[in-house]
Amino acid sequence: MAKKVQGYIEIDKEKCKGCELCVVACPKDIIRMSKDVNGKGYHYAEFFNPEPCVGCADCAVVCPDGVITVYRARIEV
Amino acid sequence: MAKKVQGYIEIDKEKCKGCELCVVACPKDIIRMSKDVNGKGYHYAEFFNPEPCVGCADCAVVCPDGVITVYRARIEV
Amino acid sequence: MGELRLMKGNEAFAEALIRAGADGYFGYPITPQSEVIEYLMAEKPHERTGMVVLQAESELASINMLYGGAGAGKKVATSSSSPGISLMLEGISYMAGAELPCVILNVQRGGPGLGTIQPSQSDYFQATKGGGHGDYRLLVLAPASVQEMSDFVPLAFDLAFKYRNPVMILSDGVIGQMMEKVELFDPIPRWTDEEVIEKNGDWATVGKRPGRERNIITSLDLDPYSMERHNHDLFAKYKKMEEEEVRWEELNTEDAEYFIVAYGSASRISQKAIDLARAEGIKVGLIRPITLYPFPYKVLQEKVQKGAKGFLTVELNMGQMIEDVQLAVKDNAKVEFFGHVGGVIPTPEEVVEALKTKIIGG
Amino acid sequence: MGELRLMKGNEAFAEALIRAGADGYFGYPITPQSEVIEYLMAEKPHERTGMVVLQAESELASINMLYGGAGAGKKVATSSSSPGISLMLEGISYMAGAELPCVILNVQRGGPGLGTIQPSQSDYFQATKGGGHGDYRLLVLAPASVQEMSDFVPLAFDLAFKYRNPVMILSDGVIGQMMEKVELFDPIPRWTDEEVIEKNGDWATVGKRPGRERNIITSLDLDPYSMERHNHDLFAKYKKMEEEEVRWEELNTEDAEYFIVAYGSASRISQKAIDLARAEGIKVGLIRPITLYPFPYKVLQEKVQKGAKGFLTVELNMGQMIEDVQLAVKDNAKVEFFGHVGGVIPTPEEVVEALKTKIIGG
Amino acid sequence: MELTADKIKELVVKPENKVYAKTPLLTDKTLSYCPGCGHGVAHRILMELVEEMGLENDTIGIAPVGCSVLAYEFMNVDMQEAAHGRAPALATAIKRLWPGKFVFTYQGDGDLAAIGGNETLHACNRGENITIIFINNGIYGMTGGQMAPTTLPGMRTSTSPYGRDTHMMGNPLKMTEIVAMLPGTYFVTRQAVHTAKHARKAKKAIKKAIEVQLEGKGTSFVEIVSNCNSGWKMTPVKANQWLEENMLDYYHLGDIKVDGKLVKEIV
Amino acid sequence: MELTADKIKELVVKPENKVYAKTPLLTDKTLSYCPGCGHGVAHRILMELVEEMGLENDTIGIAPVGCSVLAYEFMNVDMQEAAHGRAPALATAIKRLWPGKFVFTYQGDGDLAAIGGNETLHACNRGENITIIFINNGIYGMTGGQMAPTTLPGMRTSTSPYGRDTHMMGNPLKMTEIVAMLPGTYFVTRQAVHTAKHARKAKKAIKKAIEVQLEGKGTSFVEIVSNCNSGWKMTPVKANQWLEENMLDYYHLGDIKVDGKLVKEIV
Amino acid sequence: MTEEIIIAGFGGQGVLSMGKILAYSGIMQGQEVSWMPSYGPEMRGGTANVTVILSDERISSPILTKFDTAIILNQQSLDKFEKAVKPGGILLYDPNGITRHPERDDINIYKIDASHVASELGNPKVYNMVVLGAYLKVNPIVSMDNVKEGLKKSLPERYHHLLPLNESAIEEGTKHVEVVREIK
Amino acid sequence: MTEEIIIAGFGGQGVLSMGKILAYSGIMQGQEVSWMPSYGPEMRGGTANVTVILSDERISSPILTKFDTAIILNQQSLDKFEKAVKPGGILLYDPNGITRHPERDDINIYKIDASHVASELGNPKVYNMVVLGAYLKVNPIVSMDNVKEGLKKSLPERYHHLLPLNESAIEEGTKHVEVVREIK
Ligand SMILES: Cc1ncc(C[n+]2csc(CCOP(=O)(O)OP(=O)(O)O)c2C)c(N)n1
Ligand SMILES: Cc1ncc(C[n+]2csc(CCOP(=O)(O)OP(=O)(O)O)c2C)c(N)n1
Ligand code: SF4
Ligand code: SF4
Ligand code: SF4
Ligand code: SF4
Ligand code: SF4
Ligand code: SF4
Ligand SMILES: [Mg+2]
Ligand SMILES: [Mg+2]
Repeated sequence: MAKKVQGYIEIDKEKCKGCELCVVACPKDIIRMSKDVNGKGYHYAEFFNPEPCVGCADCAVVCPDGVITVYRARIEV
Repeated sequence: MAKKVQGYIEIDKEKCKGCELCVVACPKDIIRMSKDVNGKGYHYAEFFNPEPCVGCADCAVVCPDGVITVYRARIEV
Repeated sequence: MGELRLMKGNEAFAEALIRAGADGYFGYPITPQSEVIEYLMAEKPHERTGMVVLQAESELASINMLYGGAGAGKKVATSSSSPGISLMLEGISYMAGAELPCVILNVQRGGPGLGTIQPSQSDYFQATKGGGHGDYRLLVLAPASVQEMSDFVPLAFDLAFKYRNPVMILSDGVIGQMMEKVELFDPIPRWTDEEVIEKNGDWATVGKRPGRERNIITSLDLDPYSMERHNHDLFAKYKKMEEEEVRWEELNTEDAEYFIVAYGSASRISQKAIDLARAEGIKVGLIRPITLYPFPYKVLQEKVQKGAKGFLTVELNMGQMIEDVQLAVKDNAKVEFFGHVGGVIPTPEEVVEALKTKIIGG
Repeated sequence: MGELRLMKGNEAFAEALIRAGADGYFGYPITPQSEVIEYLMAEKPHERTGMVVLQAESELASINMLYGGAGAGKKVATSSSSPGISLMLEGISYMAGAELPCVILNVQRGGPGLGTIQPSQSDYFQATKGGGHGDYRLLVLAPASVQEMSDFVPLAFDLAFKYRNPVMILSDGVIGQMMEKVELFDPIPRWTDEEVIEKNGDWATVGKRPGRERNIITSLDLDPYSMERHNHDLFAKYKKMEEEEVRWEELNTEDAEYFIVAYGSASRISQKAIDLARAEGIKVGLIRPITLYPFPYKVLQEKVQKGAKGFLTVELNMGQMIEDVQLAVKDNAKVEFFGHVGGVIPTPEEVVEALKTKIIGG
Repeated sequence: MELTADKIKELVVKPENKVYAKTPLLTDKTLSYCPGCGHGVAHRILMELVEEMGLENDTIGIAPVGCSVLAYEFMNVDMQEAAHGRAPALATAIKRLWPGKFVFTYQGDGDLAAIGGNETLHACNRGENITIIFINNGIYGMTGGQMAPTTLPGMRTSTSPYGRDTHMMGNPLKMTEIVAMLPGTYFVTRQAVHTAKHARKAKKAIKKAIEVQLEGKGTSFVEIVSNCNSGWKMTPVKANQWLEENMLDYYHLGDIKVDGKLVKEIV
Repeated sequence: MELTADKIKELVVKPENKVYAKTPLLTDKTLSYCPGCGHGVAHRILMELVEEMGLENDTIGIAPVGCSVLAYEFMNVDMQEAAHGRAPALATAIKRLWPGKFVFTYQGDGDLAAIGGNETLHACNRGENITIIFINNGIYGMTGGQMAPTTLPGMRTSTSPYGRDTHMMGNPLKMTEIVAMLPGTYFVTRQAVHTAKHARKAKKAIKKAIEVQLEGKGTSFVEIVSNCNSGWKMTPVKANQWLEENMLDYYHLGDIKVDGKLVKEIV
Repeated sequence: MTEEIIIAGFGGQGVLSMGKILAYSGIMQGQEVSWMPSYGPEMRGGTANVTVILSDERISSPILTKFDTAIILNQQSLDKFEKAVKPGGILLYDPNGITRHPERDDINIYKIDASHVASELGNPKVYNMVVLGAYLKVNPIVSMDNVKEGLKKSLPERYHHLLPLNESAIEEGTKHVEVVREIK
Repeated sequence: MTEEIIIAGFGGQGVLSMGKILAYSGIMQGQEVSWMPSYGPEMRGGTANVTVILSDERISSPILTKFDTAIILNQQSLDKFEKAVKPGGILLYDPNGITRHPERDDINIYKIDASHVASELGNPKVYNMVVLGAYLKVNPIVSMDNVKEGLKKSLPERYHHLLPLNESAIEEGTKHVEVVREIK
């Protein structure tokens, strides 16, 4: 059983303004914009594929609205 | 009979403010300050020895109040 | 009939500047009047008429650009909103002192301080009593429609040059931001340089001319006696304005017992209030000062003499023009104030209510 | 009895700043008040009390330094003369809006514009009606002696902090430049940082404290309704000032039929005029407003009720305070104006003459 | 074992694994900025540092007039809102009266370089011991996208609708280079926040700027080249690309003055 | 033949031999300046050039607030008197509205570098086609000798009675170097007028500045390091010596920018 | 005749330009008009509304509290302005995203699913024209000719190639408006 | 008792400090005092004058047009202030550079050749002290002790070594004043 650095992000969808900067920032291309809109009328960011996430926090660092929380752990696979 | 460049200056004594800058500026040391005062209460500049004057106008150029008029001519001596 | 357009008050002012033959506009953006410079820039007035439009680095620079341009005999204007106008006051005082013509538009917003960007009429004192230092007066015009935002521009230039005095157009966020139908006046050609010299060459710095002394533009005079004479000359000019330039409008006043005194956007709201009140049988009319300085004191006094029972001033502030109304009416009729501030707009219904409780019932 | 000194009004003000425990002075030189900063710099207040004295790059910077310092809970002051005060008006409006305490000295000179550097009282409107934009008021104190240039400093700070409002000391070139005997008050220690936190820590930006929300100093409110509430709060404060802070002095008024209303240097000249007039048997007294805002309307109204026959306002301007006198007296007695401008000082004899021709005879 | 999304979440999302979250020194109010605006990133970096450096109770910040006029609603420290352009004057007095506090201004390019040019120049020249954070987005964002002193040549704005004509309106003003010339400044740098890499670098730079102030060395000045996607009329993503391709050509990133010494040609 | 003074006078003092006299473009009013003040020389040089270049009827000048506030009483051309520090704003508008005129400002160091710093910076940055004559005497002469931004370190003035403390009040501000950095300026130079040699050189420089404007190249800027003997509390002669020995060490004379190119290290 | 109208919705929905076209149409038929937006930073991403008045007489207050017509394009605006319609007046709304529908029974209520219609037209940008068409159907205060003139006047020349598209969107709007409740 | 005095001359003659010493002397004997200069740029090289009032009562106007005493140190000031002396008052002047001497016959006129006296004392800077001495001789409104106290107070500490010099200049002044015309 190998160890792996696994990341995970949570996006506060109601606070997201749909700017797409996190989408561009993610080196793993695992964020996309939703089809739906949130209460403010924005298509929000969705974390659609956790597996490749390395928890680098690039997405969170570029998010102007600070709506992304990042977790990282070494897990066994 | 030789030719010589001869200068001469006129100082408007009533307009002179007695700053002495012309005295310092003259390369020939032929300006001095008067003992008397003019109508404004200043010791004014006096052109006391025309002979060495070369009409270089240095005195006039440094005079802040523009009270010096300079003449120059080639004369026979 | 001139061209009809639907325009914002700010745009109408800008278009009118070009058409009035203004030579220069200098300004710094501020809400709610940035459309003025935006409109001008988009219109390329330099190509249309040769007019210079420059975005200054600040309001201080703007007003002092006006000073320079006006001192050189040209038709110049600026516009701003309340905080920006405060920054111009030293310069305005200089222009009044040096007797320079110019047009200054203040599209008022709420204060004090940064306040709000919503409409307001809180700069009445500043405009009419001379917010800057020293004894001086501005001629102050208060437009109440987009049409007047346009029409007052050539008028303001005429008055400015007639009296060699800054003229302020004291507008507000409602009048600046709303669109109405406006009939544009036909363009007045810009003065050629030769015309400027002919008209203003006896006082303006248009370059020394052979055969005349140099011209000097200054507000300085270190001799108290001649400075005092200068001030008296200025006040003789103001006196003449007080005699000749008072402008106002009356609506429904023929049979009126009560009067609402209001200008600019407040007068528009009051007009509606008068409709509502008249529907209830209240005999109320509107007196709308068009010139805030000179103020139509006499008009009010005439109403008093004819038996007016009361005056309600309606303002978008905490009560400023009311002092001028009181100075006119004195103890001879009731004078009360109603208004809102901070960008809250009084409703016609509230005005009627105030009329009833403060003037009629009170 | 405190220490006796012969001092210029400007110097007395400066010394009083140090003694009143001021934390900071920020100013830009201008005649006729540059002695204030010169005196301070020579006194090394940083060594005497720890007070900060800084020559700013401009009046704009000065007033905004005051904003910062006052917003941080400290006792701050500036001084200038008319054109410099005009430049401060945006900042003053901001301070009034953000409810910041401070002391501003205006040693008035003649205007408009660069005008003259001679004494004047032409900034009365500006000081009392709010020369800056928006609805606000300054508490305005008018010293008439060097002693008051000193005494009004601690008073001004007290009022400024009591109401969290800028206080203006409206002086003029005569009071600023003349020397008189002055009894200096005993030094009041500067507040320690702990005291500042204790006294002002609930509103000032003294650094967030564990257990309280952050403090914010601002004059902005984008919500019209809360902005309106803020304006009403401000005016409630002004109303309180009008009730509690009116200050004035009366001289020879017990039996007076006529009144001269004058403040600052004009009141000094008027005092002499009253001596002269009384010598001729004219029953005239002096009402000297000490607070120009709030203005002693009631005092004048009481005189009217007791049968006053006339009021002569004497001002070093073209007639400004007279409007406040008229607002008080209305039609109930004669109100006339006498004054000089541009640095010309009215003589006591002229004042007597004006009293005779305009009020008594007229 | 296959790692489903849910499984990963279960394994990873635990308090002890949290590596990045919004600092409590940003309030819960929704930022008033447009989607994708660089102001938000700059706010966050700054407040993270105030938190990390333990300055929460010893900070006094100054908001400008500009889009960030409401910075005081978001930065959870004691704040003052200055008149347009005057933040350095406020900061001057505050720092001199409270020398123990960390005092910063946060200003836009219109605020700092247009109307407030003189206050900037003189505070820096006096070497006021303050930190200036200067958000250069080449435009007046708040008032609707008018030309700023920093607007690029040819760039369209609402007051240069046909592009900035340098002949009529001058060239972009590099205030940062100017203040770097003054003996009063000790640390001057130009940064950006449009990518994670840049944002991390910018954070380091601001940290240094704060340290310079805490050490009492003089003025520290951090320009942040940022986007105003609304004013530029682009999507946020496009705006950041445009920034990279156009703004940075004119506004070179990097330290300009370190330890009181110029480290870069400024003319 | 012995040349007596009278004989020389008789021989030499004839109209055709006049080589130097006050230009008629200076009025007959006695200058309001203190004896020995450099303002007088600067006035004269400037007006001589206006005369020599045939610009008498095509010149509009701006006086500042400072000792030279009354320049309009002395310079016999159309003149405006600006509010303190704002001369460049006036000049901007005048030149744009009368592009055919020669427009200059004449300003002191308090006026140009303290209160008017922003107007100077922005007019130069826009490259206004004007000429700025900047009299740097290191002090506020007119108001009684207060410290200016240009006051030398340690120099005593009425507001730095114990000497300028650069720690509290900053270092002397070199506005001339700053404007030289801006693309808008085309010719920037620093001169002096305390000796005949310097004055003649300064005249050449101002001539060039005027030509630059006539050719429409952008802003020309001439600093003149001058004395304020009253403010410095020295005799005029001593003041000029002090200038030479102290001011010029800090304010190096010579051209800084020629034909739009820097010709000297400015930092 | 005087018609006092409020149009209210989100920032991007074209509320202001719809009002402008309406006002211009009024001018085209010789009426007095006024158009008064709420302005300010809250417009950024937030709500936008505009009061439009068309009248045969001089218009007094451009700012009103009661309206003959309210055209409502989001929930927030519905909450705010439903009560501001004068009895007997008109409320036209877009039901998209509306969770609490209008409840008054003393006014005429209509709805228009404009985003649907607009996307069927292949251009979401003509959304506001669809709404305008719907309104003119239920309250033809300006003739279609004058609307077309108004549209032309209010669009800059360089967009005049878009006129047909906009005109057909207006036509579509007239076809898709639904009556919710009519009291007349 | 109230004494209203004008002192007028050139900028460099020490007019202002002479007034200041007089005023301080008044304070030393418990009086009210005021000192009001003309100020402004005309002071630069031009004329300077100061109005000094000493009184047992509160002083009203610090600026006056009529004076009990005029102390005049140049022609310009003589021309301006001779007429401003109240009948029966005092005019003291320095005849140096005076071409038109005072002519009034309803006032007391004295003169003091102060520059001469001062240069005899070896210090032209005490010129104004000589004048002061002369004035106090003809009108001893303050005692010599109080003048010395006043002098001390008005000189900064670092100049206190000059006190004896100044005091003796005052003494000399008392000795050299000449009566031109006395009407009493
Ligand atoms: C005295 C004054 N003038 C003008 C304004 C209007 N105004 C507000 S913000 C601003 C410009 C803001 O631009 P910038 O500083 O670049 O900030 P940004 O919005 O781009 O972040 C202006 C001109 C004002 N509030 N006060
Ligand atoms: C707004 C304003 N602030 C201050 C002043 C006072 N003031 C007049 S001249 C001057 C400084 C002049 O110094 P500088 O520009 O160096 O000229 P100099 O007299 O040395 O030639 C000052 C501060 C003023 N007139 N206006
Ligand atoms: S933490 Fe890194 S890898 Fe994971 S989603 Fe964010 S940017 Fe992508
Ligand atoms: S960067 Fe933030 S606000 Fe922008 S889309 Fe991603 S989560 Fe939403
Ligand atoms: S012209 Fe030359 S030589 Fe003659 S006096 Fe003047 S400086 Fe001396
Ligand atoms: S330089 Fe001129 S003012 Fe000075 S002493 Fe000589 S002549 Fe007189
Ligand atoms: S307008 Fe520009 S600077 Fe302002 S918040 Fe929007 S994107 Fe940011
Ligand atoms: S004060 Fe100084 S600058 Fe002014 S005139 Fe006198 S010497 Fe010249
Ligand atoms: Mg910006
Ligand atoms: Mg100077």
